[in-house]
Amino acid sequence: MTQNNRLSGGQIDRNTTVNFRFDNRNYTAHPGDTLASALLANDVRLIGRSFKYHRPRGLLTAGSEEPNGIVELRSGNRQEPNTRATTTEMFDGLEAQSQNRWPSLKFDALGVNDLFSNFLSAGFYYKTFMWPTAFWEKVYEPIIRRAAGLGSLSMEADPDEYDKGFRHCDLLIIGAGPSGLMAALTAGRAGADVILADEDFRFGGRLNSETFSVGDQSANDWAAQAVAELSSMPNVRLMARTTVIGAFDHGIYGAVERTGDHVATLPAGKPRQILWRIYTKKALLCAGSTERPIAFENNDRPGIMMASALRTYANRFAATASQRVAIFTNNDDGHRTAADLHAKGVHICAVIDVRKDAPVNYDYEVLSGAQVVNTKGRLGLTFVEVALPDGSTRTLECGALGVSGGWNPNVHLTCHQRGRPVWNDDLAAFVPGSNLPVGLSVAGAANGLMSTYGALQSGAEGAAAALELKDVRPDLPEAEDTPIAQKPFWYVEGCKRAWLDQQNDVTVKDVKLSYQEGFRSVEHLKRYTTLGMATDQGKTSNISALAIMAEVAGKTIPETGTTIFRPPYTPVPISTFAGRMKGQEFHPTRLTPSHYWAKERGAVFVEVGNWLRAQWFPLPGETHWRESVDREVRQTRASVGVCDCTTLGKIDVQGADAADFLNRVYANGFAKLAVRKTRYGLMLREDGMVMDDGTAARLAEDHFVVTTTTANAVNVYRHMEFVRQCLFPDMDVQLISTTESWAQYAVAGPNSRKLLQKIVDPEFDISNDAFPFMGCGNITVCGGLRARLFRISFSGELAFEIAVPSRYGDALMRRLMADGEDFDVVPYGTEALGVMRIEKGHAAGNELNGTTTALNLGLGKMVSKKKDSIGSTLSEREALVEPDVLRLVGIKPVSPEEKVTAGGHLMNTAGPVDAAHDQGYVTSAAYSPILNSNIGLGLLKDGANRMGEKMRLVSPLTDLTVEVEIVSAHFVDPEGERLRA
Amino acid sequence: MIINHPLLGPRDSSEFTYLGDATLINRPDWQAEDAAEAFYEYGYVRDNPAGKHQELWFHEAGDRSWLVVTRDTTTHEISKVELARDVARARGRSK
Amino acid sequence: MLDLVAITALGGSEPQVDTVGGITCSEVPGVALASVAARMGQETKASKALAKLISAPAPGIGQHAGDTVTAFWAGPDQWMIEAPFDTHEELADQVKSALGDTASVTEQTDGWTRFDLNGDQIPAVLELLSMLDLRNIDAGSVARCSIHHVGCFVLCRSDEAFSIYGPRSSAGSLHHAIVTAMRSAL
Amino acid sequence: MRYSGFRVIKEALTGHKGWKPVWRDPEPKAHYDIIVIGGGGHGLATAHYLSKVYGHRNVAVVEKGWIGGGNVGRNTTIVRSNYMLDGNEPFYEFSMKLWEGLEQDLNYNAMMSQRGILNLFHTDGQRDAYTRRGNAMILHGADAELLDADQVRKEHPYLNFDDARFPIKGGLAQRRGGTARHDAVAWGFARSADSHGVDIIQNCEVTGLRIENGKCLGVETSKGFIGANKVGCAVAGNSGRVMDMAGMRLPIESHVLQAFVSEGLKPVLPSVITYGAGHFYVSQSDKGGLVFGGDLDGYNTYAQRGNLPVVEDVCEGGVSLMPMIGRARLLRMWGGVMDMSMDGSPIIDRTPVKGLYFNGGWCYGGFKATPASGYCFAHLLAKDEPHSTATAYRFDRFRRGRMIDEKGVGNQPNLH
Repeated sequence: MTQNNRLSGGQIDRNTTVNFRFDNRNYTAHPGDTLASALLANDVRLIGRSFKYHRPRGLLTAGSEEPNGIVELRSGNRQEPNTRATTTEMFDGLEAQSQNRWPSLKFDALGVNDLFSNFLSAGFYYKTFMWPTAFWEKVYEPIIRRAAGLGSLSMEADPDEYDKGFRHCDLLIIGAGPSGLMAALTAGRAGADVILADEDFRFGGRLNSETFSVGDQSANDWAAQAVAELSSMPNVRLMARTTVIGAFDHGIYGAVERTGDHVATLPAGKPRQILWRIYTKKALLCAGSTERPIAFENNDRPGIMMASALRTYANRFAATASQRVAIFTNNDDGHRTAADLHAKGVHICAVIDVRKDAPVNYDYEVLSGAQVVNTKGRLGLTFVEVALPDGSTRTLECGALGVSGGWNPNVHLTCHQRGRPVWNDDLAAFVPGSNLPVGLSVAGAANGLMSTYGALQSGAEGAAAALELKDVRPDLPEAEDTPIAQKPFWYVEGCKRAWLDQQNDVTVKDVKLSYQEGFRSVEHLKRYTTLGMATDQGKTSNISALAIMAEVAGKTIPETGTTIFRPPYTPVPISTFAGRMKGQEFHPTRLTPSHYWAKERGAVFVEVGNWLRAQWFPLPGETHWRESVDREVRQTRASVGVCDCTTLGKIDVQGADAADFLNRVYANGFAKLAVRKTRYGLMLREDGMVMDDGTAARLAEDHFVVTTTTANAVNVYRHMEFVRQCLFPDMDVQLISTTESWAQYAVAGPNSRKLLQKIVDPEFDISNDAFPFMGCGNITVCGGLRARLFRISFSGELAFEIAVPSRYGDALMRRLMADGEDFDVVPYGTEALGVMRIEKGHAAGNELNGTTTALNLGLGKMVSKKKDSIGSTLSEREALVEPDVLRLVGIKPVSPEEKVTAGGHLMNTAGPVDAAHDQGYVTSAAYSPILNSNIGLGLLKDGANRMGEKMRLVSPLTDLTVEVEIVSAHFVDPEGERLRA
Repeated sequence: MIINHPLLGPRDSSEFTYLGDATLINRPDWQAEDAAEAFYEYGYVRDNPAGKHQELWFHEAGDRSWLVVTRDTTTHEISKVELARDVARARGRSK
Repeated sequence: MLDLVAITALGGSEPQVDTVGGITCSEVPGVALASVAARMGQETKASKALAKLISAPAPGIGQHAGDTVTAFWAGPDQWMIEAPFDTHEELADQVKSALGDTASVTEQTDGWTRFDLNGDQIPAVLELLSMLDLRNIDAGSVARCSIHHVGCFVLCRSDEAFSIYGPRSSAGSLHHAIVTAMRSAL
Repeated sequence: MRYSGFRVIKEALTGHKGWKPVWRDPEPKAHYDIIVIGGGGHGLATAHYLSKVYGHRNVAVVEKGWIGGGNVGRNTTIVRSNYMLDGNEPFYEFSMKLWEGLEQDLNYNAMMSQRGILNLFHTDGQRDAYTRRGNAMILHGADAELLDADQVRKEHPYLNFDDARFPIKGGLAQRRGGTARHDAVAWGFARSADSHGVDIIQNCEVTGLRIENGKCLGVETSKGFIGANKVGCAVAGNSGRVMDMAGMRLPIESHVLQAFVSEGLKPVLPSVITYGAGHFYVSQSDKGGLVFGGDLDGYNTYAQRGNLPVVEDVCEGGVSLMPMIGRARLLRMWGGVMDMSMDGSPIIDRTPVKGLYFNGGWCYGGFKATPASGYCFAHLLAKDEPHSTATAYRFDRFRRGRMIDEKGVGNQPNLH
């Protein structure tokens, strides 16, 4: 294909030609093009289909406000739906497809919707599709869903990488048009730390689209020179291809930098986009303004575009939508487009100006006081029909129509903290209100200063004011400073199917119907008609719709309402917000000191919070996890097993008041705990529920080491700091988390002492007498390595926990395995740990579910009433101490092979099975290889008094009913003889 | 949001963990006559003002200080940041 | 004679070194750490004793100081002491005897893993990792921050030398984050 | 005016001239039997059931802005009754049944779509908790289904099964759960209430409650005093502000919950899905947008907007769970103010002030509760006693220790 609609000039690199494909056809373009400009240059006007009526759609704009020209970019797992062609930078090999059409863009079957549009008026779906009831999900909804939506996802994982970053500056300038560049020059020259960000790949904003001069240079040369000066300043950071998407609290702005969207293939390790959080002292919004359309009959045909967009395409990109162009305007700016196109050799059929006193001294025909009343051309504009002031009509043959209805300041970011813009009659537009985000000010066209000189001046002044610079009088170049000359004009009288929201197919008629049906607030209008809900968020349609609503209601526009904008300014890939935190990197992975050893042993790992823990250690030949776990339990209980319990939280509690402090945070007492002794500690929340449990070992009078459960380590530490700093600020107590410092292993089983004696240095006596149950102390192992030994047991066996500095953890585990060979030592994982604690009746995570009290868990007596401790008072509320509160019990099936299901509910053996007769539930279940039976723990109403009772365990969810017996939770060694051995 | 930490200066609020109303410092006396009612109020009832709110934040990813932040719940404007320990002492808390 | 062999936080027998562009990231296992928290009412005495230990005034908020034995600020009246592991494996005991009853001392050596970044353009890497205002960080600064959800200390020793301390168990994730950022930024 | 397919066709053929306003725009009367403060989903539903079921026609709903502008118009539209505790499940199942007949009851298509909801689990502990919950649902007469990982994969092959930090182990499905068109729910209730004589008074802000001798006599508003025998407050999100006018402090904090919608996409998600290892839940609207959300921002606020950290947190969860959504673009983010109660469950109760009734504390579960909340509040207002499914939703449950704490996180509202 040749570029038939390529004009002369422009800021494209004509020396290089690149190839691209659209709907499987090959085209050529030049660097500097966008996909949109390249398509126009290649005489492609039809680009997509609208959402509801599947009407043919072409480009409307040349910027990020584009509602129509959206495509599926790239292919395979990089397919990217709903991509605006107008902001897609051209690269060699670019591939794009039109979307929301079937079987093809030119012949779209659902184009039939357009024929029935009268039946598909605003909100019609709320009034029908209700009969028969079941048909909604089965019939109506699937049809609607298939027709709705726009582009498609590939359904494959996004293969690209994304980064997040953080930058800080004195002044963030948003937009690098005339006001932004001038602001950056002013601030940069004054030495301020400046970030200048613009969504475009070329700085300059409208300066790149205009033919007038700034100073003695062309506008875009001036812009280029300003950029060159800014680039040389070390205190100025220029961020092109960067959209500031939102203004958040306290001067934090979100910005998306598209680092890889303009290349065919990303270099390895480089991100496609970066989400920046920019921390600013001040920010200056220089986001310019957006031209708005005029609504008239059939104003949505491909080829009907914003006049300023035609000018941008011609001047910046050297492309035109057609060689025959007409302009429809209510203001002088429309004429500028005609003049520029004319100068580029495009035939101007006429300028249709609604003003009777339109300027007429041009080289082309001006139809004053005229209006476009209809258009023709199914897949692209062919004719426009113009009503002349004398009542006659005239038909103009043209391939493009530029429409200019005036300009709306881009106030979006000023609304992100729910500030409301205010109406300005001179502009007939909303300008930023007074309630701006703190630290943000506005300059240039975004603030209603529509001339180039006005923009330059307000940019300089805005920067100086934001930074409180004194005596700064930048030399402003001479520049265009024409006053605004326009007549507010929103839509052509008598039109019906005149589009406001071109993507969502909302017409003037829909706005009127919305009013007729009582949806008269702006929010009701938007929600009822879907106006402004499309991918462009109504950037070109909201104000016009509001104006029409105002007219129908007989009110002024400000009386009718305002419309505010929410972040993001333009849509952002979900991947960009996720950054690197996805897949395996979603959360950091915490590895235990024995991890690498366990991996060598072929351990199966399980996620416990962010930790990876060995779940079990399969041996060759074991085909089911139960075989491994049963073996680990049996061998531990028969001889000795070792388990990595490093993940338990460990907090160093020191200070003169350490014991007193623990007395407050634990329900049971610690004041009298002897040095070199350990005690179980029960921690309550202030509401009386059990928060956590663990042990506290007293290493010295003023030094404890407390453990927390793995899951609650962070919460418990935070809670203890709260108690220390906020409740008892004068206590002499210091808290340091030491979880990571020590590799800690449980060595459990009747031979645990014997095994440890092989590694504990001989000067330390760990016999039962010297180191009894609940003893603890500092020792050395393996020839002088400092270690801590605790005689505590979770399994119910004679057991110790031994801790060494983490770097030696791997070696210690290997040593325990080697030295333990004589005892047939077994490493055990979290499953066996779980089985043994259930056998022993220890409450753990499933029982400490945040709704259980000490009484529920059979630990009521531990809550000391002789002292002040967190949670003690509220644990006594009436419903928490009723006679039949849930109590922890053991559950045993009458037939041992029958399954016990955690989450099953307990019912009396007779009577109905329903919620009203629920007696409790099973919290944990396991197979006990010691008892050769399935067993469980549960919480049962009045459970302490129901030992021996037969009940039904029901789990209708898993289709299970089992007869069970209520027994003591202590299945193994209820007297605790083993652990004291 | 940015919390101007009294020791460390401005820090992003995402480094902090929020707890709630700074009345949580005013833990009742467990031996008082009306302790049950006082603890109920302390634990469960809040002013929840639309306006200035004194609240507790923990500098979890920072220096582990608890702070009392005075922040407007309608605008998010922060007017004061103090170390909670100082506030607790000023409210008469000790050991 | 100790007959156990230590491994590094990344699981190797030797520390890992990665170079991308002009920056090298090195795993540094040869450091001993102990934390110091002044006892209530002993804050002045503790900081004096600390000053003596590190032969420099106790570092203020966000600072580090010292020579062979160095200290950095970790919280109100709290510091972390660093020293070479080879000569100070039992650093906590040494610090405790220096500070006596003025402070609580806790061994932290293996609670943390350290990565040193050396080279130019380190800020370009760090701005992808942490929200620290790098403009305010110069030689002698230390700040706590979160790197990919891992709580870390970042120490600036010079424009071209930074140390990052992160929890030992998360060494792999932290290392991945750092090297990934180096590949992205450099 | 009755809506139907025939009516749509007839109007289309006659220029849509016959459509009438869906509700009147009345001036307030001097006195009503019952005034409901708050023209959101719950307030309008209350008015609907008061007028249609309980026969009260002399009722007004006063709304400070436009109806449906609060949380009913800014939520993620999920409907479900998958609760565990006795205090909750009968109420939410009652609500589900009302949803199932709502469109016929209202003659308004609220697009209730029983596409199903799937709560994924990733640990054995979660599986056990979901088993307990699923059993409770069935025992209460609701539906529940436990899926293993293979079954989940079969129904949702696009989820991350190959590269997940927290692998999916299964899920608890409620097939009757789904979504509804949130705005239409508000409009449908409003239209029905209006047609039964209820005055819906928009742009009428309550500025005070007139209370004399411990009795509420009516409301002071921006349109003057309006008297009433009974006043019901249904302004969740702003409960603190309104009840402060009666001098009441509540077991509630106001927090912001953000929600997000993507650009329109061809169908990708068959049902509602919640992630068990991150803060992320999602469904796809009939228009094709992915509607999703996550956790509260976490701080007390009455501002209907949030901040970036939560946006990132939610998207991290989303891309981790379903990596194929990564290239879809987030189109719009917004925030709603939630009444976060001290146990995560709501309150529908009398107050110490005679004639003043309270409905609030819905946390972020208010949308699904809309019909039953309205029904039960109407029952309370009409009969002065709680509806049988809402007996547990009392103020004094905290004092007595009868919390309804599904998550087990205790008296910290931002964790519920």
